[in-house]
Amino acid sequence: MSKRRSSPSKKKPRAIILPAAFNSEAQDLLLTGGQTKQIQDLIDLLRRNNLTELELERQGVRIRVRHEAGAKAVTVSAQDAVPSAVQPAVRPTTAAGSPPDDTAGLVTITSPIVGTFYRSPSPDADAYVEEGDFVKKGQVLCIVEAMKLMNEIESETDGRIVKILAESTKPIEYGQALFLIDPKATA
Amino acid sequence: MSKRRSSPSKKKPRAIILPAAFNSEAQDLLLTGGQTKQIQDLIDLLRRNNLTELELERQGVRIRVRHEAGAKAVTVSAQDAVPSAVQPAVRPTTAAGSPPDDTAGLVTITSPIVGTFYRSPSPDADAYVEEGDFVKKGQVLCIVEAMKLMNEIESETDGRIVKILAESTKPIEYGQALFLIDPKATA
Amino acid sequence: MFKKVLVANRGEIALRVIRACRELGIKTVAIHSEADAASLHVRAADEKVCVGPAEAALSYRNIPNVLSAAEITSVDAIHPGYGFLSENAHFAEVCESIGIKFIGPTSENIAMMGDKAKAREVVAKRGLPVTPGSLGELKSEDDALQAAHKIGFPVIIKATAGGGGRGMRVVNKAEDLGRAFQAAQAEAKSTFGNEGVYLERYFLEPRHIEVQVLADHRGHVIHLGERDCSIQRRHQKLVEETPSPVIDDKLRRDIGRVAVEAVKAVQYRNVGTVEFLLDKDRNFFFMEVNTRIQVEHPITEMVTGIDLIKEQIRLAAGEILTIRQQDVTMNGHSIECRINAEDPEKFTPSPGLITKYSAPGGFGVRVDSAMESGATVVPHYDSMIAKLITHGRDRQEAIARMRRALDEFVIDGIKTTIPLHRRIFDDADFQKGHVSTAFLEQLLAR
Amino acid sequence: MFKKVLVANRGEIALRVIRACRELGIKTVAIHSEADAASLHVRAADEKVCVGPAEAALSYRNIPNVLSAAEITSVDAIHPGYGFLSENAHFAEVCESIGIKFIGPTSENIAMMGDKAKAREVVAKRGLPVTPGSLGELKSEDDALQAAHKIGFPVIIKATAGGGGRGMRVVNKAEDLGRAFQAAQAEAKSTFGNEGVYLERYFLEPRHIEVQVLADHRGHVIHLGERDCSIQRRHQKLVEETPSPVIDDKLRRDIGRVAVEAVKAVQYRNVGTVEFLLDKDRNFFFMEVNTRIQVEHPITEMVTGIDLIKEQIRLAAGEILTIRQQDVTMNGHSIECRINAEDPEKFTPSPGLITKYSAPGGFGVRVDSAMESGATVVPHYDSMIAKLITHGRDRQEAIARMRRALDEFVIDGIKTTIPLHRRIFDDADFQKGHVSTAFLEQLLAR
Repeated sequence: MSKRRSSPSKKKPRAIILPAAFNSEAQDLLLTGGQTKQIQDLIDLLRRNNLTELELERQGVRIRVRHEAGAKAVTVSAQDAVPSAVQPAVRPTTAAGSPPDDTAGLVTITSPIVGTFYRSPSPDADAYVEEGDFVKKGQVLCIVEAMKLMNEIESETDGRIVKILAESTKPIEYGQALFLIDPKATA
Repeated sequence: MSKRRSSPSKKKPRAIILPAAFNSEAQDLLLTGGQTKQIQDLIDLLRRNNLTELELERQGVRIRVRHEAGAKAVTVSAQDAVPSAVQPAVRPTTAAGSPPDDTAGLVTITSPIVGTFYRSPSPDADAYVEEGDFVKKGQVLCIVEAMKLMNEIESETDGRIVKILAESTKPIEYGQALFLIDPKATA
Repeated sequence: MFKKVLVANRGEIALRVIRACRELGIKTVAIHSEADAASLHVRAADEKVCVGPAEAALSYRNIPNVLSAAEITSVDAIHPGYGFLSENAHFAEVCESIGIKFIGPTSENIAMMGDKAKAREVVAKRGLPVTPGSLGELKSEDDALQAAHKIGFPVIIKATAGGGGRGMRVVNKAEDLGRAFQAAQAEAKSTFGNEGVYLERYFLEPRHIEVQVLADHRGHVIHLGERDCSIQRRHQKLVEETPSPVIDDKLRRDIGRVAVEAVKAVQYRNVGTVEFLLDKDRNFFFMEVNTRIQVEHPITEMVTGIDLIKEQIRLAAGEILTIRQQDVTMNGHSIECRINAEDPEKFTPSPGLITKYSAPGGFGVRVDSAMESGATVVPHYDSMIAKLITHGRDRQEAIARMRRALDEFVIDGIKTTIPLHRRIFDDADFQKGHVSTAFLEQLLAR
Repeated sequence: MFKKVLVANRGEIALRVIRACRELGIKTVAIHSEADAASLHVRAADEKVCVGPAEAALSYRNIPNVLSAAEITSVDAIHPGYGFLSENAHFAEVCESIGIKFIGPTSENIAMMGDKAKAREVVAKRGLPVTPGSLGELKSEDDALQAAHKIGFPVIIKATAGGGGRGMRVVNKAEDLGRAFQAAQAEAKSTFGNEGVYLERYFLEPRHIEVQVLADHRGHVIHLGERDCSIQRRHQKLVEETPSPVIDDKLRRDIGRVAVEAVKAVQYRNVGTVEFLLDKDRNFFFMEVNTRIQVEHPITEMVTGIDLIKEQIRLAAGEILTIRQQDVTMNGHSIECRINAEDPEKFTPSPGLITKYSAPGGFGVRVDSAMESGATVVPHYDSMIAKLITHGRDRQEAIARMRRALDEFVIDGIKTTIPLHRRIFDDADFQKGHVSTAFLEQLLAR
């Protein structure tokens, strides 16, 4: 018997049922490479954020990624047909176990360094900002201590503090989300 | 940082943009090479991420890839609105390197032992059967030599020899296909 | 040296033999059942032949088909691995008769050592220590009673053709002996087709110690030290290590010398293993000789640097031993865990698709396995799917390495005994080396 | 001993260090860039901290972020691996100043050995053989001409801060020296920010031999034999082996003694490597000291049984050397192949998704890699993705094992240097051990 010789199979042939409406218009790809990558991104997001489910819907296209203990499911669907009045519900993906779902149009302030997060300049002092406060671009929001140095983190925008995402005195990573700011809010 | 602590994302929220023209005119039955590749991509995604299920739905076309311990299922189905004249093309997969595609309704005679295949009782003698011959159930079709013994292989059915699949004097494996017989053929 | 070898086995040991052949520049033929057509051992070989359906009796144990496969592929020799045809004297004899070398001992060696009572007798006659008990087969209940009284209760009745715990009966007092004798005979007959039984003293919490031996055709014999295989569940080894934590250089020399003399007594050839019981006072007693390569052979390779499969092949090809006893040194410590596709608590088999397989790596870690992501563990054969072997400068390092390697090992989709191994390696008594063949049952009872 | 160590690296060496820590019972913190968030080294650690974006300068080489990560995770020590911050004297100094132990030599050791001309001078003053050439930095073209005339052409001009082939110029005759001197200075300045250069005799087809040394804080120094790293492409090692096929016991003792004296001369601490040139007459000359763990350290581990990463950690924790020189024995032969994600002919990087990864296993095979099926080789870092190491009783067995292991290794989705390694191991000259640093260029030119 020669190498790589295929072995006989006694099994029933596996039936592969092809769909009726699977057309061959060459340009009509189910998923572009980019989209496959995006689904992978979603799965990565799900995993990194340790979420149970992640769903994205846009112009009749729905992508759902689910993760249960020991099992995972990804659903990508397009209920198309009426893209008209449909609002693209694009959800910004959120960083590490932090901001809530509804972050469309919000600005996330992240840590540019690794260190310890402080909401106030000293233990006795008031916090720089509280949720609901209005802030100006350049206003100090918090301190990140690194290498015994206090680094003031400033707001990148005018707006309202929607959410404070880190806890005072706790360590934070590079890129960790600290504040969600609504830039469209007005005082 | 605690173990498994998720990492922050500093990047702009990745928008997952699926094209508006994510649609198709259903006309053709078969998968294009590109689409087959895409299903493979989906399966790869599933496998790489060790998922249980992955579903893609668009324009009445739904692709669901599921993976359970011990079994694999790939379902590609179309709940299209107009399935009318459309015939699903079912292709039996063929056993490794053995009988040709068109074996529907044919009987395959396989070797019950490992040995050397001979089409005739001796080098000078005529072959037991030729392609196109009609044979009776129990008729000797060939010899398989094993352990210096000549084992006669008999036909399991009445019918016509459609194809002889092994070459005389060559080694054969257990289960290797030797003859294809059409049992419905009549002399 | 052989040009082409047929490997009459499957799974990790088939792959192990194929690897050794490749390194020796020998071509290989894999055989497989229909259930194993996609197995790694099949892809790793140069040629392959399907020899039957899934059932081992019709494929891997199917002597006509295996020998036909050897003939049509024109091999010089057959390596039987362990299990299947490896201790079948008839198979070895047929191989010899048709001019295909059986890589193992002679058919006479296999036949004699397959009769456990006979083997005891031969070894005892040489003046070597065997477990106290009857010599040769017991003819009657009276015979049994006489032998038992001589050595004292408790005793264990064993089948002469036995193995794997079948046909065994422990007897604590004289009045139970008659019934146990008959039951053991009946079980021996139904299991092995041979009602012969013998009896030995039954030791409480002994250690299982075995010695690896190599013998060439000139009768030169060496040993490669011992393996401690005391971690067993129902006579099935789960963890093996070398050197044994309780054997010092002097005892190693003594037990090694007895092992060498025992196999010399029967003109043993090729590679073999002499099994001993070691009691609490470190007295050792000959039990039997295994005439095949053992599952746990890698730990001996790790500490001696000697490739046992290559030695088997070289010896079978008629080469003489180039390693002298004084050249054999044991470096460091090695442990093996047998990873089985079983529920780690209930021990029920867990066949199925391996959805993800990722073996540990790095310094001092060896994995012998034919598994991979996407492979299927079929229900027809032994449940062992991988051997995880570690080596360290000392026992402590080998254990630390095993613990981190067990943590790294990913086998998804089926259940395995990895969690049980973690439990064993976390155990304080195990870490101290305080174990016996009763250890695992005691651990599981906790 | 340390309770928690931060591993300031990525990929296989980060995983290697994490494995050693686990075996020593030490907790680990992985750092990673955003590009490596899903990497195996990150998952293998007990904790992890993202320290910046993909670019190494902003993450793995970002001293403030790395030290902040160490502070917020309260580690006792940092292991720098190789590359990145491992030979950064400033980083080692800052670690020392804030009370975090740098697992490596002292910052003074790093600084002194980082100045190649200075290192040569110190060693030469001890009366040890250095490559003939200038001592200390060359001040002018005249200086260079004088030194070159003294030793004879051809000569090679090297950057004092150099490495990796940058800032080097080979000069065959006096009239070319001036221009080469200026070009080397300019390149040294632009590459290393330091225009210092020196010159040495240029050897044709030498061997690259290096000696592994270990030193404790009491000044006790031992060596673990040599590594032959002659298979290089553009000063990048591709294959390393130990022992060297051309070094006998006497030469090993001699070169080992010089290596030990060289590092003793600078009060060297922890683990280091002394690099030598070996000419065709087997004269050896000191070149430099590498103050980090080397990529190729596993082959020394395989033959000595000594875990070099654990020794680094123990020595950094203040333990003294328990291994004496006479305890060091070299068992068998070991070879390493560096598997790079590169086109095996054009050497262009080949980053991308690894669709299937299956590493070889079995006796005598070790794989150090952080790759797996589904992993992505990112383009931001070094292209080395796996180290394949084999061990055998002798060189021939180690080579045979490497050939079968290369055949077993499956890395799909990207290109790797595995086919090039096959070519090297199939080469008759390589098999005979007839190689020099020119071997690979000659093989590629065929």
